[in-house]
Amino acid sequence: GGGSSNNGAAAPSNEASNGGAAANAGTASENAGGEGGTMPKIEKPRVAFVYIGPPGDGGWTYEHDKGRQYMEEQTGLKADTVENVPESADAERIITELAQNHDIVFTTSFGYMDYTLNVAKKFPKVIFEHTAGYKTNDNMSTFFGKNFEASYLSGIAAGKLTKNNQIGYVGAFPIPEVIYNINAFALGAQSVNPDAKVSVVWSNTWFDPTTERQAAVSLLDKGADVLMAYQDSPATIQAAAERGAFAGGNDSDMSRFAPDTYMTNPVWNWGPYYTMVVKSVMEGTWKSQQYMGSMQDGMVGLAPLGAKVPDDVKALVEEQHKKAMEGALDVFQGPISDQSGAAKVEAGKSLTMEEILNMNWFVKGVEGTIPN
Amino acid sequence: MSTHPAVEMRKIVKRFGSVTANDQVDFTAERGEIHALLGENGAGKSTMMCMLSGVYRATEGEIRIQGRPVRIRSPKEAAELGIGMVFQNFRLVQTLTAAENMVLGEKGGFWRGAGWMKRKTKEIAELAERFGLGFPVDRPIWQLSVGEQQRVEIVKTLYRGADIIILDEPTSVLTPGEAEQLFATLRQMRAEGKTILITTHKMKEVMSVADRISVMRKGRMIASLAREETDERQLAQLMVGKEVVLQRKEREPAGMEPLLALRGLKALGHGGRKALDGLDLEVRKGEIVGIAGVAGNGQKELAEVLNGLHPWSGGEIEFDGAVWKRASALEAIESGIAHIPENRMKSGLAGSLAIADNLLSKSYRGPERSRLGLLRGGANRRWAQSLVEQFDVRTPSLDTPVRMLSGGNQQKLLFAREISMRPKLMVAVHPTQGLDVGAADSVHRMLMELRASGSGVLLISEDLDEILQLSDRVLVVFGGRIIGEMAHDEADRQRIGLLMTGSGGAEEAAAGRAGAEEALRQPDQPDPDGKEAIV
Amino acid sequence: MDFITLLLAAAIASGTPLLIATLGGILSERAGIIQLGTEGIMLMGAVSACLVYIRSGSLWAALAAVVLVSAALGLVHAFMTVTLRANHIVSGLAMTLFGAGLSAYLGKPVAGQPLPGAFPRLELAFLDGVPFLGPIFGRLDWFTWISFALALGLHLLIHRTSWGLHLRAMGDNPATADVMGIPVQAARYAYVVGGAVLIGLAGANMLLVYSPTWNEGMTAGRGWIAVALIIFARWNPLRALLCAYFFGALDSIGFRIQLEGSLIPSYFLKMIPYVVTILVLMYLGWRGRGKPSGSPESLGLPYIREQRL
Amino acid sequence: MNPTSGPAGLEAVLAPARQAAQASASLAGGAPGSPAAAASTPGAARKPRFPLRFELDPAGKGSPWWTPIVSVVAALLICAVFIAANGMNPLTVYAKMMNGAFGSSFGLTETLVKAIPLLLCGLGVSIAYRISVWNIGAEGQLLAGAMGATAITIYLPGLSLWLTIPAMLLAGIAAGALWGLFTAIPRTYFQVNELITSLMLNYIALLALNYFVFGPWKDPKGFNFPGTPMFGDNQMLPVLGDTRLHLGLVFAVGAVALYAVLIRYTRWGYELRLIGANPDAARGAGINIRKHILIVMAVSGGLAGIAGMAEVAGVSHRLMYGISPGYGYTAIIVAWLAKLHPAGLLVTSFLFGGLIVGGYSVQTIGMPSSISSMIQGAILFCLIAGDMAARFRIRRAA
Ligand SMILES: Nc1ncnc2c1ncn2[C@@H]1O[C@H](COP(=O)(O)OP(=O)(O)OP(=O)(O)O)[C@@H](O)[C@H]1O
Ligand SMILES: Nc1ncnc2c1ncn2[C@@H]1O[C@H](COP(=O)(O)OP(=O)(O)OP(=O)(O)O)[C@@H](O)[C@H]1O
Ligand SMILES: [Mg+2]
Ligand SMILES: [Mg+2]
Repeated sequence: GGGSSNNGAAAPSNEASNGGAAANAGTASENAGGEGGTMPKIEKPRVAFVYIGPPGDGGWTYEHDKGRQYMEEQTGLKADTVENVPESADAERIITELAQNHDIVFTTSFGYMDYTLNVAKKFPKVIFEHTAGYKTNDNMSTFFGKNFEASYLSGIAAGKLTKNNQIGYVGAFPIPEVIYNINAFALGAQSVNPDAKVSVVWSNTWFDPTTERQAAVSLLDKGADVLMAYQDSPATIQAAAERGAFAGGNDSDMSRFAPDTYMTNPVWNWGPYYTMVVKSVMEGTWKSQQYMGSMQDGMVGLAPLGAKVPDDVKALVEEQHKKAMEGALDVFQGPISDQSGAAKVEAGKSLTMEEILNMNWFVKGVEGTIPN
Repeated sequence: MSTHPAVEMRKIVKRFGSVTANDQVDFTAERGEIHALLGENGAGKSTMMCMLSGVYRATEGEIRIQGRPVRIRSPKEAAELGIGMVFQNFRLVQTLTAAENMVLGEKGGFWRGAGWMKRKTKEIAELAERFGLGFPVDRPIWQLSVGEQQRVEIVKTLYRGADIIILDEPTSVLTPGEAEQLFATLRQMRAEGKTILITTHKMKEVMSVADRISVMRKGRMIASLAREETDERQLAQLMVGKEVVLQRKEREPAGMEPLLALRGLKALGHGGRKALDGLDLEVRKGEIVGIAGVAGNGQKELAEVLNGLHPWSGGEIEFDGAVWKRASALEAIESGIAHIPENRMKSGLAGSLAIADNLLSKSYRGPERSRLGLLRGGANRRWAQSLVEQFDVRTPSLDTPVRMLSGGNQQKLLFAREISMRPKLMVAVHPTQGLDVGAADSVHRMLMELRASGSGVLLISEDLDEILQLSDRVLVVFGGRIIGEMAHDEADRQRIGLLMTGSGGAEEAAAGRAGAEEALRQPDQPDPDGKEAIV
Repeated sequence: MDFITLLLAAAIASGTPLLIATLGGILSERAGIIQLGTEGIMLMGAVSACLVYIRSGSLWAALAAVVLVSAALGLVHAFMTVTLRANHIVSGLAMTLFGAGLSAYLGKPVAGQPLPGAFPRLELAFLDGVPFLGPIFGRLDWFTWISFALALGLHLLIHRTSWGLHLRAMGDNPATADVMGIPVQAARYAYVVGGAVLIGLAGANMLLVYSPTWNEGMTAGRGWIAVALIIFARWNPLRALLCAYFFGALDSIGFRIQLEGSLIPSYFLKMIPYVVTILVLMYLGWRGRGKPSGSPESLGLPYIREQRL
Repeated sequence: MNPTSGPAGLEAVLAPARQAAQASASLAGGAPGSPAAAASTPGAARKPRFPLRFELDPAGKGSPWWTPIVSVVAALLICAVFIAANGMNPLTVYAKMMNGAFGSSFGLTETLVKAIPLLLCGLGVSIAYRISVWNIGAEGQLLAGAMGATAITIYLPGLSLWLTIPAMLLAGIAAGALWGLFTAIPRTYFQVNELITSLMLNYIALLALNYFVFGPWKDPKGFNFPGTPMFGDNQMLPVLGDTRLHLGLVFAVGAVALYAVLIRYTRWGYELRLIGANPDAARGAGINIRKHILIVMAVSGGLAGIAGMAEVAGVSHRLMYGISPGYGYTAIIVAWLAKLHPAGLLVTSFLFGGLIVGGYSVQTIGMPSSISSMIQGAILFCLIAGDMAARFRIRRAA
């Protein structure tokens, strides 16, 4: 039995528009080539994808694979994929092997960052696109998206759906990416239901349905009547469905696993970005960058609310969804206090992107601990 | 019923790989007779009986049972033909009760609730009673004595409806008295029309019980004679293939210097039961002390304690002037104790290792065999070669795995290793078990030479003749205690036989099996001795 | 509903696949054949259930497929160990590797897909509101009920019937069983295959009841826990029931402790079942030192009639 | 009282139809094709009741040298069936695997990189198996070694250049050995089956590693990625040119050579051989088996610990989540395929390194990587089957 895998674990330090590597001046400066490296035009680039899990995981890799298919349709190219590549030294070999006969290599998990960079330095003519990292090179970009916006929207639904104000959250790993999504979710719930509490339990897995299911069941046993999960598997949704509780997952529309009790959750939509990258290579306009997508540009989306979600809840979510699509949703806007009640963000202020990406505290109303 | 012989075997050949265990054997046993099969170890007796009982399948030849040609391909088919066998090594499931062992494989009675078992238990107890073979029916086998297990085996064959009953060396684990009881039962069974085949290499037994005697040698059937037309000397000659000379060697008087003293030694056996229970014993330099006794009375534990393989729980061991503090095989070896274990392939030799490696196993630590942690390859080979020659171990090469040697050569190898240690004390357990006359003789010579060189020998054996012949003193062990001692000259088979059962004359003292023994007792016990021991 | 009741319900839910697999292992080991392929067979059972259920929509067809596939795997192990007398441990390891690889390979097309339906449950409405029994037994699935019956049934089979007597004899002393007319080789085949079927069904139980989507390696080491449980339960089906639920409870207690606000890192909580296994086995070994462990005495030893041992 | 004897029993046995049925049944799925072979043999035509028998050669000296090769080929054939059933051409798949693993200098060095942990872990389990200690815990011991080596980089970052690598090596060995002892102690003093303990310890080691990389050792600048900081240059093993082939290869080959010498020429090696051949005889020779089990498990774990150290210091250059893709388990097959023989280990670890590398290679043509573990399992099956089958002789019974 092996371990489960890790996907997007951290996020880029800066937004795309802000190409410098200010946040990581210490670590990233030698690696981060910044922006600017333009690559020659390739008419028919050979494209490869490196996946952390199987496309059948129903979540993270599933969405990347959908993105690949979308890109293939749009460009008429055929991409190669390698799945189940562990974030270990094996990754470097596989990326190297792919670099030998491909022009663009997408490496779709945070843990591939250093390996991708190593290979990128050895193959300066090949273009590398890495998900969720912060290191770049002349021929290596990085990309990710603000999925916490969609978590906030899911939180609105959950806050409305809960009857006893107990919401459960099955956290994957206590890392900032998950923490800021939990916080966004809790803030969303509290925005419509100030009494809502979010209990967090850590599964320490990205994809282990049986374990995640136990985590979910223990939340349900504790009394939670709406669940949310951050893993790639639908285990939480399935466990909740058996008790008739609403639930949401992560990464992908998971309504098919529980048609009656599905709530909603953030979804990734990589296709347009992949298409854009490949097309820019075909046109010779590709440039190294750090790209941070959002709901506004479509990289992050919200799954359609479940069939049984009442219309008034749908309407509430829809209202904020619109705002997000206009780029007007500011999730971490003050006043926000942490679990102890101490003020973290003062009224009128908002967290910067950098602060969000380093978050290691829970907002008020979240029950649970962040191990350190 | 027809007049055909009960068993007829014609031109039976059995090969195991390249070994021919039975070669064109013809054999006939009439209904209602006790037919003894005599032969040295490895002559092929067990093989032949196993073919009758369906455990082995004949390579060639024909078997007829009650006149009808049959092919016996499994023990089940043999049972259906009315053949039952008591194996040399008992075939009993230790964890099951005696009754459960008997109903094993029986058709009918899928559900074995309390009622069913009770009925069967009663049935079995009655059957055992009828043949005077008592034993606790509902106790697990591992709690029974060897003699009781023997009875379970016999009743089992009767219970399963055998008309032809095969007993493979049934007396090797019995006291002379128990053996006599068994023979009485066999006579009773013969009276009921059953055919009994019994294998053994003890001629005295043959003469006392058999109607007819067949002798095998090296896989061949040599002769088949009625008891009246033969005598022990002729049988021995047939068995060995040459005239047997009775040797009674003159012996030097034994030494007097103390070597080993055990005082009140206590030890627990493997099941946690008491195995040694206050045993006192002394061995002097240049003396052979023989321990007689029925298997399971502490012999095994005694040998293991002396070789540092088993802890003791009370009493004192003094060897060569030093009192032992704890069990350590290494210290035993270093203080000069050699060991011929009961089962050479189980605990003496490593079958898959070469001859040279096996010879090293007790001396590899010494400076002559290794230096600075490295083995002295060349010197060791030369040394091994000289031992192989000196002890006449017949082997293709020094690199032959020991499991490829014959039993006798394995035993010689074991002696070569142990004697090369120049031991002060040799603990030899059943040293000639499974050896033919020639090999047994050389083992005896080696033990006598050890004695002559001033070493002590503790000889533990079930072969009373061997003990009587070799020992300066004979001790009888029972229940983990020495209950009798005799000097070489005054040793007396009959007295030893009685002592082996637990008392000087009455058998009831043996706790646990008193009831069973009671049922066995018969007024007219014939004299088991009276004839001179051969070899 | 109190903590204990809920924990017990969770223990039964996550203990059931363990129980069924352990029972399968007990059958095999009672007959003298070590079964270490549990993990691989469970995975193959789960994947074949998933493939057939999704393709055909019939639960019965899925279960039939599980039986066939796991019987075939059992047959391979039996051939290896009984006929060829290969090392039981190595054959089992090979089975685990092969099963894990093949199941991942075969399951690729159905990975992550929802099943067509849930496994039927036995709704005992009259238990509603009964404090302890209601939450635990009120709406158990059929599989769990069958696993109760299996544990009891196998216990009776082993200790009360002629087959059980033969089985015990075979595991302790096959040579004796053979001369008593029990077809040892054939029966060993039967028990290994039967045990493998149960193990395959345990995998199917995980998929159909416990975690209703197929994914690579979904048993996540539970097959190995089942192997440990055989020793834990000392080859006794009823004890296996208790032990399996004990482990089921340990499996889910970590999250519950976490929810009670414990500061122990969850990694340490997840270690509990493994550490407890070792400690309990050490305790049992220490308590039973010098005594037989209750394991079948010929476990792992080959038997062929004409072969001298 | 005579339930089964008598004429009824006789008749049943004599019925020829039943005999024939039983004779073939007794083959119990034995030699495939033997009934067919029997029919075509003239001798068998006369004696239809007894076809060929499948019996163990008592003097069998083990299987011939070529059985491993035949086994590998057979395993590839079996897997080819499954591959073909999936609509792929097995030849293309195998060619791709071969090419990926051995077809270029890049592939070859990568295969060697993979072979290093396999060789070290394989050697570790071989030593344990030699004395019949079923260590399946090489995986956990490797992880422990990786943690031990990493601990040096975390707690003694300022160690001088020349001391760092030796200190990491020692720490790796010590941690692996400790993990091995955790298996050995319950076995020697508490009669706990080492299979179970070593397996449970694998899971515990994995969780402990996760604890460290997600918790106290997490790179503070790593955006919470589960991994320690990158090692400094002095904490990395030197590599060959611009490949990833690192000094660990020297450790591994050195360990194998040392082991070969020890087992053959030293007293300790002799003691191990004796224990392996017959523990009872070894006890009688005054060898303390408990002590040897403890030593051997410490050595076995220590070797896996070196593998763990080499992985972090030579390949990943940091301790991280998922550091081993199951080397410890694959090592069991490597050891078995090599028949626990040191020279054989060199070959089989290289072969399996190639199998893993090739397994990822075929992913690029759309095969799942699980094919590699399927082939591993099949090889192991065919190997043990072949090993045993080679000791059987087909005989015509009377
Ligand atoms: N299963 C077997 N496999 C190989 N060889 C065997 C087997 N059984 C017996 N033999 C060989 O066949 C020969 C005859 O053995 P058998 O056991 O029949 O002798 P025996 O007369 O019963 O001797 P003992 O008095 O020691 O019991 C011996 O050489 C023995 O090694
Ligand atoms: N179980 C066995 N496995 C392999 N070979 C065996 C086995 N038993 C016997 N042999 C072979 O059969 C031959 C005869 O062995 P056995 O022990 O029966 O000899 P023996 O006739 O009794 O000789 P000795 O008088 O020395 O005891 C030996 O060469 C041995 O290699
Ligand atoms: Mg012999
Ligand atoms: Mg015999």
